[in-house]
This record gives sequence, C-alpha cells and structure tokens, in this order.
Amino acid sequence: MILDWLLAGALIGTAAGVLLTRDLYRSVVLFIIFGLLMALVWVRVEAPDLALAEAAIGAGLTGVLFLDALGHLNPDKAAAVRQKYRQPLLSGLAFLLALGVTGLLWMALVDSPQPGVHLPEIVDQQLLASGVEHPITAVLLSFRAYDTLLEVAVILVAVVVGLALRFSQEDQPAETQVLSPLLQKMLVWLLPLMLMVAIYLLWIGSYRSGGAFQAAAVLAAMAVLMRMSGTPIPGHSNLYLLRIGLVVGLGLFLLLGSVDLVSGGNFLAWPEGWEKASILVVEGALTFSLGMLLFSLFEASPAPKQASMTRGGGA
Amino acid sequence: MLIDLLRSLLILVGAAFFLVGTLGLLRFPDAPTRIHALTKVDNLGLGLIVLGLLPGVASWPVVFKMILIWLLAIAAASLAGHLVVQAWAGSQNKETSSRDS
Amino acid sequence: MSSLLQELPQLLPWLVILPLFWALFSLALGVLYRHWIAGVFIFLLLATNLILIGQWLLLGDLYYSLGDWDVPLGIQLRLDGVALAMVTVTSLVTAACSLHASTYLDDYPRAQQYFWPLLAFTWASLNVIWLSADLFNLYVGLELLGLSAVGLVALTGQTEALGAALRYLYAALLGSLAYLLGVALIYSGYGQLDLPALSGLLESDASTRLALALMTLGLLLKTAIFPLHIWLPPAHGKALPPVSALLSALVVKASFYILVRLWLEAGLQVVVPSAAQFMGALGAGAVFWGGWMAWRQTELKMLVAYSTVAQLGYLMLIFPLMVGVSPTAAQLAWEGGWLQLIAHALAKAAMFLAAGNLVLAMRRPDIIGLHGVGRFLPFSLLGFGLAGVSIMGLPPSGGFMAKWLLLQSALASGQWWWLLVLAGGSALSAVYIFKVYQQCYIEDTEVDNFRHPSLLLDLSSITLALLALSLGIFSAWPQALLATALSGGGV
Amino acid sequence: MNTFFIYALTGGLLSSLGLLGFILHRHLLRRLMAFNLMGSGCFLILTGLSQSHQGVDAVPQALVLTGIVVAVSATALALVLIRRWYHLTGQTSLPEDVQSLEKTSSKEAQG
Repeated sequence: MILDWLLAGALIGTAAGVLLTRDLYRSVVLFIIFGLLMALVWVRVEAPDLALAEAAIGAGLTGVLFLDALGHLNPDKAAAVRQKYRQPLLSGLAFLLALGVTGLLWMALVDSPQPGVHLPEIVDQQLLASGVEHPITAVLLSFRAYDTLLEVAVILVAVVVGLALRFSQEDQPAETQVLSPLLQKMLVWLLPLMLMVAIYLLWIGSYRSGGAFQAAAVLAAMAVLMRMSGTPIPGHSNLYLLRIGLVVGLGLFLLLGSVDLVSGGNFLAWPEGWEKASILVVEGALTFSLGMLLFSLFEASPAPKQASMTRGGGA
Repeated sequence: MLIDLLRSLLILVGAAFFLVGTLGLLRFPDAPTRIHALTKVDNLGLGLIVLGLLPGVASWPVVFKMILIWLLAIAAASLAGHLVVQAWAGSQNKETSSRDS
Repeated sequence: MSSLLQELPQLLPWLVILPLFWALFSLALGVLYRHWIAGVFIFLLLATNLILIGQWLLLGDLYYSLGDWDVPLGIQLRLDGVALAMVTVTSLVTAACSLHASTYLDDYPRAQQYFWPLLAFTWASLNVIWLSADLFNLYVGLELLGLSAVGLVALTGQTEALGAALRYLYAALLGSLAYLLGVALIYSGYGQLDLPALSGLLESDASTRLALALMTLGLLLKTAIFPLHIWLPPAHGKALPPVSALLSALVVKASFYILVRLWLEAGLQVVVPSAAQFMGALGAGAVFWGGWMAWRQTELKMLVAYSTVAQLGYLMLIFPLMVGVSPTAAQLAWEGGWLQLIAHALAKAAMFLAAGNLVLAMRRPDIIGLHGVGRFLPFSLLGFGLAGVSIMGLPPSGGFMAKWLLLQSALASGQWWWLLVLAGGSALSAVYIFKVYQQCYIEDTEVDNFRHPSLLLDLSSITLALLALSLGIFSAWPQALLATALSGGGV
Repeated sequence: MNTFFIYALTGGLLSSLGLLGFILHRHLLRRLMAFNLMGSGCFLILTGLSQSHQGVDAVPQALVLTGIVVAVSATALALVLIRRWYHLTGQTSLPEDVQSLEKTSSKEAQG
C-alpha cells in the first residue's frame, strides 16, 4: 500500500516537473523518467503487457522522438525562459479549471456504479474458441481485431504524412551519427540478441504477455541503434522497398481477415482450425511492418537547417 | 532458514550499494565522475540483488534469464556511460577552443 | 431481383475494406496508376453502396458482428437509415472531390503522391464511424479521421497550411482525449462499450453525467461548434480546395454524428432539457457569429470556411427540438436536422470546389479579384450560385426543406425563439453570398486575363450543387430513409 | 481503497495536470508532452477504475495498448509538423500565441 502511494506521488511529481521546469531539455528527460515510472505503475496494476509497451513505446520511442526533435529545434535559452507562462489572469483561470476537473473526476470515480456486465468471465469462456491462450492477445487479435486493424492504419497515416512532408521540401536526410568504436563493437553482440528477443516476444505473445507491438518496438529500437551507429540498414535507401515494407503488415492483416469473408463467412473471423496459425502469421507481418513503421516515425522527421547535433569527439 | 537470512542480507547490501551510487551522483562535481560512480556501484548492487533472488526462483531458465538481464544491464550502463562522457568531452573541448580563439 | 439481393453475402465490411485496400495500393504503387486505381475503387464503392441501399430497403436495418463474436465481447457494425444516408453522401461527395482533385493537383506534383492514400484513409475512417456502434471503436475511427485530415491539410507544406494543420491537430487531440475520458468512465461503470446495449442501462448519476459531459465537450471541439471553432476557418480556408470541400462537408460532421447518437439514442434518460437548450444556444451563437465573421472576410475561401461555422449552428438545433417534446415534433426535428446535414454537405462541398476554381482562375485569394468574373467564367460562378441557393435555404433546395422541417418542429413544440435563429441565419448567409456576387458583376477589366479552369473542375462542383437542389425537390425519399432510424425498423 | 483505485485517482490528477499544461504553455513541444501526460492519465483511469470494480480484466488492457500506440503515432505526426513549422518560420509556438506574447512583453516594457 505504502509503495503504491509512494509510486503515485513520484508519478505526479515527475509530471509536475515536466510541466514546471524552465529548461526544455530537463523537461524532456523528466518526461522519459515519467514513462519509466508509468511502466512500473502498469506492473502494479497487474498489466505486464502494458508495462512492456509503455517502457518500449511510451518512454523509449516517444522519448527518442522528443530528444531528436529537441536536438533539431536548438531552443534559444532566452526565449524559452521568459515566455513560459501566459498572462497571470489566464493561468489563474486555467489553474481553477484544472482543480475543478480534478474534483469532478474524483467525485465521479468514487461514485462510479458497479457494472452489470462482467467481461472478464466472458473473455475466459470464449478464450478457447479464440485460438490463443493469452487473454490480451485474444482480445487484440480475435475479439476486437477490428480495433487493431484500424490502429495499424493510424500508424500508417502518421508515417505517410511524415513521408509527405519530408519529401515535399528538398532537404538532406538527417545524419544523427554517433561515431564511436565501442558502440560498433558492442552492436556486433547486441543486435543478434535483440533480434532473438524480438522473435521470442512475438512467439510467447500467444500464451504469455508479449506480442506484435512489443516485438515491433524492439525491432524499431534495433533499427534506431543501427541508424545512430552508422551501420548500413539493408534496403534502407531504396524508397520503393520501404513503401512495400510499410504496406505488407496492414495488407496481410486485411487479406487474412477477408479470407473467411470471401468464403461466405465473417470478416476478421480467422479460418476454422487455423486460428492460431493465422494469428501468428498476422502477428509476424505486423511485427515486421510495425517495426519499420515505428522506425520511419523516427526516420521521417525533416532534417534541420544546420548540421545535426552529435558529432562524436576525436575518437 | 539460513538461506533466507543470507538472501535478505544480500538484497539489503545490494540496496545499500544503490544508495551509495545515488549519493555519488549527487555529490560529485562534473559528469565523468558522476557517471563513474553510477555505473560501477549500481551494477554491483544489481548483481547482489540478483544473487539474492536466485535461490527463490523455481525453474532453471528463469535463472539464466536473470543472469542475462544482469549482464545486459552492465553492458548497457558501460556503453551509455562511455557515450555520455564522449559527448561531454566533445562539448568541453569545443568550449575551450572557442574560449581560446 | 429481390431474391438475388437477399442471398448476396453481407457487404457491410466491404465499405471499410475497399478504401483500406485503395490506400495500400496507391501507397505501394505511388504516382504510377493513381487515376486508374482511384477510378476502380470509387466504382466498386459506389456499386457496394447501391447494393446496400437495395438490401436495406428489403431487409431493414443490417447488423454485422465482426469475427462472429457477439456484442458485449466483439464489435458489431450497424446500418440503419441515417447511417445509410451518411454512407451514400460520403460516396457522392468523395467521388466528386476525387474527380476535382485528379485535375486540380496537376499544379502540385509533390502533393499528388500522398494525396490519394490520405484520401482513401479518410474515406475508410468516415465509413468506420458511420457503421460502428462501439464507443472505443468510434475513438479509434475519430483518431484515424483526425490524423488523415490533418495530413491532408498540411499536404502542400506551405507555412499557412502548416500552422492551420498544427492548430487543427492540437484541437483534435484534446477533443479525442476528452472523449476517451468519457469512454473510460462509462466502461468502468457499465462494463461494456456497445451503444445500443448501453442505451437501456444509462441512469443519471454523477459519473455517467460527467462522462456524457466530457464526451460532449470533446465532440463539440472536434465539430468546431461556436466557442470552440477557432481552429476550423484557417484549416478549411488554407487547404487545397478538394481537401477543404471534404473537410467541411464530411469530416466535421462525423463527430456530430457520434454526438447525436450519444445524446438522442444512448443518453435519452440522462439528458436534461435545460442542457439541450444550452446546446441550442451554442448553435444560435454559431449561426450569428459565423455569419457575421463570414460577412467581414476579405478572402473567398475564408468566407466559405466561416459559412461552415455558421451552418453547423443549425445542426445544433436538433437537441432542443427533440428533448422533452411531443413525438411528432421530435420526428420533424430529426428529419429536418439530418436533411440539413446532408444538404449542407453537398452544397458546401460544391461551394468550396467552385471557390477553388474561382481562386485558381483569378490567381489571388481575395474577393476583390473577382471583378469581371461574371462575364468570363459563367460555369464556375454557376456552381457557386447553385450551392449558395442551398446554403441560403431558398425554396427549391434541400437546405430550404431542412429549415422548413426545423421550423415546423419548432412551432409544433412551441419553442418560437428558434424561428428567429433560422430566419436570422438565412438572412446573414444571403448577405455574405451576395457580397461575393456583388464583386463579380463589377466591370473594370476589359480583357479576359483569367486562367480558365478545365471543364472537369466546374463539372464536379455543379453536379454536387445540383444534387443539393434535387434533395429539396425529391425530398420525400430521403425523409423516408431518415424517418425509420427513430422507429428502428425497415421501410 | 484497493491498489487499482489509488491509481485511478492518480490518473484523474494526471489528466487534469496534463490539461493545465496543455492550456498554459505556449511552446508546442511542452503542449505535446502535456498531451501525453493527459493520455497516460486517461489510460490509468480506464484500467484502474474498471479493475477496481471487477479485478484484472484483459479488455481495458487491450484498449490501453491500442491507445498507447495511437498516442505515439499522433505524437510523431505532431513532431513532424512542429519541425517543419520551425524549419519554415523559426518559431516554436503558434502565431496567435506569439502575438499575445508581444502584448504582455510590451505591457511589461511600459509598466
């Protein structure tokens, strides 16, 4: 109990820190710490899948995106400090509004009625028919597969807009290379291990917490490491291959989903007897495509005007 | 009974090492010394905690996973430490060169 | 013929699968066969739409549980009268916008490559929202819609478009988070997410009232209703004409569609008449403020964008005219409101396309540049005029029929003050549309130095405007389509 | 007052904190971080509150997983727009915020 109060307090403290610190760089670092604390909170809420996802995507990838953006924005110190808040009247009003919202929310939380329908029991009953043992993967990829389909489309849209804006102005690609021999040597060992972890995460997704999104996040982290250390990523420069890679995840998901539909059955109902196999195939395609999508969210960011931030020291 | 005593002792010492590490982080003046304190002491603390947890673990694969986690933590910490200090050194001689010229 | 229709397999999911496949093909093949792919998929979607209309007329409301999982666990698609009307309008307007964009984008080679995937994603997300009855599914649909719409606005990459896209994105994100907070409270309180199943259960206690208020706030922000409309005019004014036509006609209406489902279907017990009157007041504010700002604009497309803010105000009149009134008045208001939504979608899309053609012709955005257009560009002006007829609500048009139904409903339920809003709004819209016309007939340039837009551009806007007019003349049929949604049965 | 409910309450506080930051700040990156905080708060409420009623439940956890992925793609899209906006205008906040900034600073100058 004390641990929960402590963790909750730390979470709120970090969140307040993110909003109140003057220096932008410090608030981004605090934001990454907030993401890691959130991962801990998800463990306390008995949601291991979410802890994995939050750590890999929430803190990891979002943190990298923010740091990368920050590096390109090179905030001029003076402006950052002075214009932090709006006029006192508006900030007072906003503060009152926030207090009101907290009060209303807490009142609603305390008074929330007991639900009539109990979904956990229904999920357990239907688990066998879904073809997967792990309830969360069952919900994600068979009961509510439609949500996951649309969610992959959402990421694809984000990447398409990134590509559209990136190439709409002719600017050189962002070289954020960190030239250090230790990194190169270490990667020789790290990359195969990360690949193995990604495949392991994908495989256990069907009976324990893991799955396509967490595995894809590890793949994306691998690609970011390779990009930062300058090791060439196979087929990276070839835009055509990139586009095909982006499309294959959603495409396979749609195709497999409508196999049953074409034969008179139901959309997103996996073929009889082949549920586990088709879910695994879809998860594999999703992992590959999502890994590429998450990486191109990092990659597709427009380049800065001047040379980029980290030029390794005299190594 | 003795095992439990030993395990709790190991975990306590590990935690103490973490404390010392953070103390070093706060007290030391500049980046390299802080990084040095952090990476060394915390890795040792983590090692002790892992050692303390090992007997309580049921299946063998989990034991190997725990040790793997520890090794990875050491590799990541030392690599990150090296890069941070390298970037710090880069910015350091940039300042000195701009100040001299 | 009817037996053929009956045993055709359910076509509901194809409304979402086809646009997603279109997006994937156009993304993979890039600029190569973009017109062919667009043509094929638009034809397929229109055909599916026609077959669905036939099936709906025979079988009544269609339900489709995805993956064979029934409601509390799985997601169920639902096609009732209103959803069918919205799907049909979406197909018509998007087909016309694609026709217009196919030639208009020749001047923007860079935008061409990524316009079609984003358009297909927008169409897919619109169909997702019209068909879905699951609260979280609607959230993901709204996000997909928001992100692809922001992408479309920012496509040209110019400074103004980027600023407008950023403002739009931040408003959309805040709106969908407020909506998600409401969904979280409702799921925790009632254990399920399906709207029809929830409509019986919602009782008005603190957490449900707050959930509904948060969802309403989020959806009002995304529909850009009066006090929360600041992001809309720059976003619709600065985007490419086919994009702003699509945004004004459909994208803004999707969140309104969810709002009406929430208020008048699920939350009927929780909703209080005074809250409905407040929504009506917001609508009235939107009508007058939008009309006033539209009249004061100097740029043509900004004028049309502010006219959207004004016309959205009319839609808000559904709430006061339907909560706590006699069933006949509610029926009139229901049909009038949806007819206004459809008529505005068609007319506003036509008006934006025509405005785009005019701006393209006179090579400058502001209205003063229209001098002499009356003599040299009759076709583009015709499109703008016909659309203006429906926006103003002159007798033959769909706009008039909708406002007439709303008027009758206001009289039937004794809420006379909405008449002032209807009359005042129409007068204001007449003012700002004639302001544009007044400039067109001022003759000061003898020689025709306008850049004549190709016939296809004008044709797409005029067809949409004619559709809006025909809606008024043959309004009996769409009214029957909409009327059933209340009673929930076949024709 | 089980553990899930504690985190539901923290989620409520987080959401309003995020809302406060979203309204208060002018810098686009800070507003984006505030949005992410508010999103995490929202997910916490969804999971914490529903699990405080019915115990561990896979459905809200799957919804939150989808929500996290949607949040990261929205953030990535916003970052692309912000960098392009900075690339073209050199500003890190929207024009109307900048004007209100000049008003306050001019007032300070006179005051």
